[in-house]
Amino acid sequence: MTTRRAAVQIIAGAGVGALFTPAPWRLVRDTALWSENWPGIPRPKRGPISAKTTVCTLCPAGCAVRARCVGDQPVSLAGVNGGLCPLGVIGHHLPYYPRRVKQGAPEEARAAIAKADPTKRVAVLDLRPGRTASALYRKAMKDQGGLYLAPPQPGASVNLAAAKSVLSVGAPLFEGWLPPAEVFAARDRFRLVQIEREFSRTAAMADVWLPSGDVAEIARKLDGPVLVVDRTMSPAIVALNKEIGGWGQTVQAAPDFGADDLASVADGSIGVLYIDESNAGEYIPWQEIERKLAPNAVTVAFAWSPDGYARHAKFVLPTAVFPEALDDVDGRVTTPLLKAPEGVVDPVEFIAKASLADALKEVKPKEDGGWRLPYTGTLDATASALSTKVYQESNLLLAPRHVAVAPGAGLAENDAAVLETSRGRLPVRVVVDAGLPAGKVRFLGTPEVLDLCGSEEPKVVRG
Amino acid sequence: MKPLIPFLAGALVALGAGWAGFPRVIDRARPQPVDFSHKVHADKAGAKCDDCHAFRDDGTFAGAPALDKCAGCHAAPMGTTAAEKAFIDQYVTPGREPQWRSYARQPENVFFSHVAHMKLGKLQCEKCHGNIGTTDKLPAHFEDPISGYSRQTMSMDACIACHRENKLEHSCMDCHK
Amino acid sequence: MKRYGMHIDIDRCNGCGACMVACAVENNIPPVAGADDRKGITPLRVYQIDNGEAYPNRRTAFIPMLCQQCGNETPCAHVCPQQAVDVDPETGIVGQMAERCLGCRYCMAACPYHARYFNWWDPKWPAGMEAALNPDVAPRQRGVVEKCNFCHGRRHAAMEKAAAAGKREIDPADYVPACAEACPSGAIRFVDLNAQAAPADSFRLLERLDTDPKIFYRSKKDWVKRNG
Amino acid sequence: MDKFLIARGLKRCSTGRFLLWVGPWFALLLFGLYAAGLCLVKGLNQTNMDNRFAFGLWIFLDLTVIALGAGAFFTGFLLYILKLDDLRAVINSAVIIGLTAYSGAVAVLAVDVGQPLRAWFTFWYPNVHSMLTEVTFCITCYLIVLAIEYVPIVLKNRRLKEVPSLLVFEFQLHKLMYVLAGVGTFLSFFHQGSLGGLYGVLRGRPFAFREGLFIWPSTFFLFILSAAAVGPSFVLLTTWLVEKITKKQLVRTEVLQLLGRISGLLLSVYVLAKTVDTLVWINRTSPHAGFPAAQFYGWKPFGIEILFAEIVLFGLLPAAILLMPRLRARRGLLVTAAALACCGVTLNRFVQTVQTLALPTLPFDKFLSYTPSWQEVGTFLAVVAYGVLVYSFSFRYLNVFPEERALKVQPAAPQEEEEPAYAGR
Repeated sequence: MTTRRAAVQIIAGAGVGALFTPAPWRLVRDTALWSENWPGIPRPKRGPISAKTTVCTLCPAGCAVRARCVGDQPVSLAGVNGGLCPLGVIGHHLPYYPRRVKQGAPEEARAAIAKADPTKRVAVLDLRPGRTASALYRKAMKDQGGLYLAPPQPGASVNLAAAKSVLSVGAPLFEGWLPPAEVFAARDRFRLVQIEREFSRTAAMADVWLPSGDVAEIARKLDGPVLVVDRTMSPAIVALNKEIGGWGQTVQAAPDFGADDLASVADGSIGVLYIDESNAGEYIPWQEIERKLAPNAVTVAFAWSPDGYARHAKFVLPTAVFPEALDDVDGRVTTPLLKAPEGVVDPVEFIAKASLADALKEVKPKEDGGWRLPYTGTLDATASALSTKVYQESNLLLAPRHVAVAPGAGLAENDAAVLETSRGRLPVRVVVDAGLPAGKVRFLGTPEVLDLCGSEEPKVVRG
Repeated sequence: MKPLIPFLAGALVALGAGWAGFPRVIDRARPQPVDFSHKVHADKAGAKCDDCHAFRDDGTFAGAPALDKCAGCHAAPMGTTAAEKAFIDQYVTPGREPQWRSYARQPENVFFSHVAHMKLGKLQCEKCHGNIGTTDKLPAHFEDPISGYSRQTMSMDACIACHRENKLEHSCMDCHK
Repeated sequence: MKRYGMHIDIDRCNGCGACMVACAVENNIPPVAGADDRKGITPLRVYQIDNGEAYPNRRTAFIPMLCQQCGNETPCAHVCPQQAVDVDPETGIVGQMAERCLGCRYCMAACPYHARYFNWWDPKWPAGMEAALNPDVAPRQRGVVEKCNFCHGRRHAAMEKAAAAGKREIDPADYVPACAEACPSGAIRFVDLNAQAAPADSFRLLERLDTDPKIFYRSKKDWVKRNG
Repeated sequence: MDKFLIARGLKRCSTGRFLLWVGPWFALLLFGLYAAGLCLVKGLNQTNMDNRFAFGLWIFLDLTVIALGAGAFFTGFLLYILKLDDLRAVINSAVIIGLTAYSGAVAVLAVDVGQPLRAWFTFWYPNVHSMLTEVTFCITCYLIVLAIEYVPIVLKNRRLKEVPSLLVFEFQLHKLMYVLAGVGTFLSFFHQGSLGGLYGVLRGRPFAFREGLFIWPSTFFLFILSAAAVGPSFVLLTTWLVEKITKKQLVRTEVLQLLGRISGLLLSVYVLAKTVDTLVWINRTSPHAGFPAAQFYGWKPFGIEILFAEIVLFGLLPAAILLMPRLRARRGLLVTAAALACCGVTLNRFVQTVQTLALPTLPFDKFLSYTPSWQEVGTFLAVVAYGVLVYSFSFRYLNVFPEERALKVQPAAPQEEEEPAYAGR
């Protein structure tokens, strides 16, 4: 009993005594400071700050980019001639894309190609025609009797700055169809009439929005010079421009990339297919390609993202990605900002057995007359971990595997549903958008969805 | 009084531990990578502070010099001391950067501009860094293992006192980032 | 004496989100896999608004929403129990000190604009991406509130540049927040309201609460103006 | 087995039966501690709170238990300052309720804040304009007061009484009680008020914003009034519950009647004040800020019926019952009215916290809902279990109800009990 009481007293004494030493107070302060400098938080690198310029190759617009670098590491990107698109702003994060393709088996791919059926043809699918690399591919294919393939390109180039009125038939003018900074620089000088069933973002910013209308009649009534556009600059639209006198002024022929026509290639005739996806632009639905392949065809995709043709190809070889890669857009050569990781494969060297670096030395900058070839693909905005800001932490973009439908279709927000076409089904989540006309489905044109849809309008059914 | 003896004993033990033992445990001495003498460099090389602790062109402070700067003179041993030899063997020859421990570095959440304090505030290095420039031996570097602060890190109270005196105390974001 | 604010032209905003992403890059905001529009950190958030009608009469617009830097009895600064929020009299910027914040979130309840965000998760970046962090902004720890500080890291850099030239005043061209810099449409303009007053037809959000916000919005559309 | 700890002259159930009673509560407490631990270790992503619902179940819980625990200060005030000696019968019980309520609330707050290690910054760098600073200071101080008030109750334990020095200490403490009651009342007055002010000052939340009297918004005074009104009711309710559970009479019927009367009196004052406040808010404060008050009641399920329930069902009705001696005399009605009053304050705190945050302020805001996660509920339940346990142990080993012994000797006349003993065991 006495000892127990003594023990209690000693403990109490120690407790009181400790309060008169610096120890408890220092520990209280230190733990607070620890919480401010939590060891789990990464420390930004310190070092000399510099600015480097390069050209963004994420889409054919090729915006000039100024990178703020700490040492050699770019930490932020900004446009030189105005703002960049959201993907351009986070271009320097792409090398750290968590699902980036990092490993491949180039030797096995070479061995398989060597054993491929010699009676079948070799083909290159270049997802970004018009580069120096493209010219090297074309030449290599011509030399060995192969095919040089590219996704269909818009039917004409446009000169927005020269137009006083723009009549857009569903072209996503303000949504990455042309370089955003250029569009907005010209915006105050033209009047925009948007004819589109859906009240899109471009429609929201147009001076006049019409759900439908007689294009030719409206075009003739507008103040000239008039530019009439649709998403792909289809032959009918080009003809209309010619008719109202815009040819050579606001519209001119698209550059010839010299690609072979995929549709006229005989089915089952390709024995080896290389796909350069290092600078992906537009995609061709896989079914359309698959049909042309021989039964034992060797397919090699050069990609940094696993979400494109890497899903289908037999061999996937990792490539450098935007700020690491050496490339050119519209006669401007990029300056790689980062070193590419070990193990990446240079598709030009692999396919054309030529050096892109040497070829780029000859590149002459093209004169910029304000002519632009519209971009009709969909930028994959999910490639940086930070792009969740625009589709997950806000509702600006549709998230991957999400579709927007008009209300009243019996589907509620965030319902599980299925996107359905004659080619297959894809599980999706539903976003209800009262701005859509009944029956219309809006979706993000990711390679996966393009494979499913092709040119078909998909349906959304309850999952 | 007698019943209080255990209580007092407990209190005494705690006082002893708190005043004598605790400071030793909480401030852990960490060695510097190289036995460096500021004094020798100041006397023999006639170096001023900013010869080595230089500003970059954009005004930012580069801190401790990189190995390149050292190797400019110390490409080969300059003298026969063991420390000199060790420096050459361990750092200069293999091209390995010495991991200097900074005495005064502020934590990550502080923005401190040397150039503002020197050019606009007209402060001398000694005002904050004391006589480190004339020491013959690098003083011991004490680090708090919990907070990670060096013992010499200037406290916010000290910063505020001077800013207040000079009527330059506007907001927390003057110095926090 | 500055009074920093913004002029935002709603009619020019197409909701591309470049500003939101640029903000996240500049301010070292960690990507969180589980974050959604209610738990994510978006110091600048672009909201889509509409006129409440159905197709084809539905009209939509985008409102970039950030801390409105209230100047009068700043609601958040007023309620913070430990002075983690202050208003700089030199700039009018409402500063949020993550290192002082205890994460009680009272300020978030107080902010009429929902412009304050809590760090629900530990900050984590995909492997290697830490290298791309901005050295001018300290990453925050979990459990604290953060918000738009008008890219104070850029202000510090501008101040340091000015100091190197022996000047106390910064060059306005050196200090532009990341969102204004990134905006491709020029909808967001960062200004010193003392030098450049807002155009007469601008409105402010919840102006009637009398907190003197410093973000001025403009639109020619009546239904948009009704949101003021 | 533990007989030597139980006060002389009191009958308590067997140890086994007691363990059977506390066992499930301990299990609940452990589960809750695990849930709270998850929130502390992994962070508040474990909760369903978000940037809009920055406050959730926990803040609602804190406000509610602190209001219900107000019986401690108010009973002390009535007993020691206003000399209502009858209340000596329940003062110990009130102190224990207060202590568990406040310590529980503080414990939950420590989980609720994102950086508990820095919570002391509030004391070091206080922002004197913030209601939360006032709350933090007062609650901390009052918790200390409650702890000191609890000590003499503990020291009356049979075994502890055997230590002479403790006996002396207890005697000295008793002399201090009047001072403590005064200090407690003062502190409680401020923090109950500041808790109300917490929301009343939010100009950004026009639903909660109230204009000021002196430097405080009207909710400051409403919270004090409502807490003082339901404090006695909750003491009444708990006493009745304990009587039911233990099947003993613990206090004289008059004491419960007195508690009911006090509660009724204050409740009627509160209802009047609340009505005036609501009318001023509907006709002046809210429309002047540009928000017609009607717009706040268009969001289901927060219709105007909530306001009706708050003022009439949980205010006027219990006040009327408690004020009419004939109704009050019926045990069933007395307890029902007390329960209604407690529900009223709970609903009021819910409206102040959750409804305030759910309602949109910006024209393009959405009305959001929130469901607490199991971790939040678990932490909530831990506080309940903790309260029950502290009370159970106190009841068993301390002489919580001084009249119990006397009442046991002369059992009270059987009451006109008609309703089933739904809480009995």
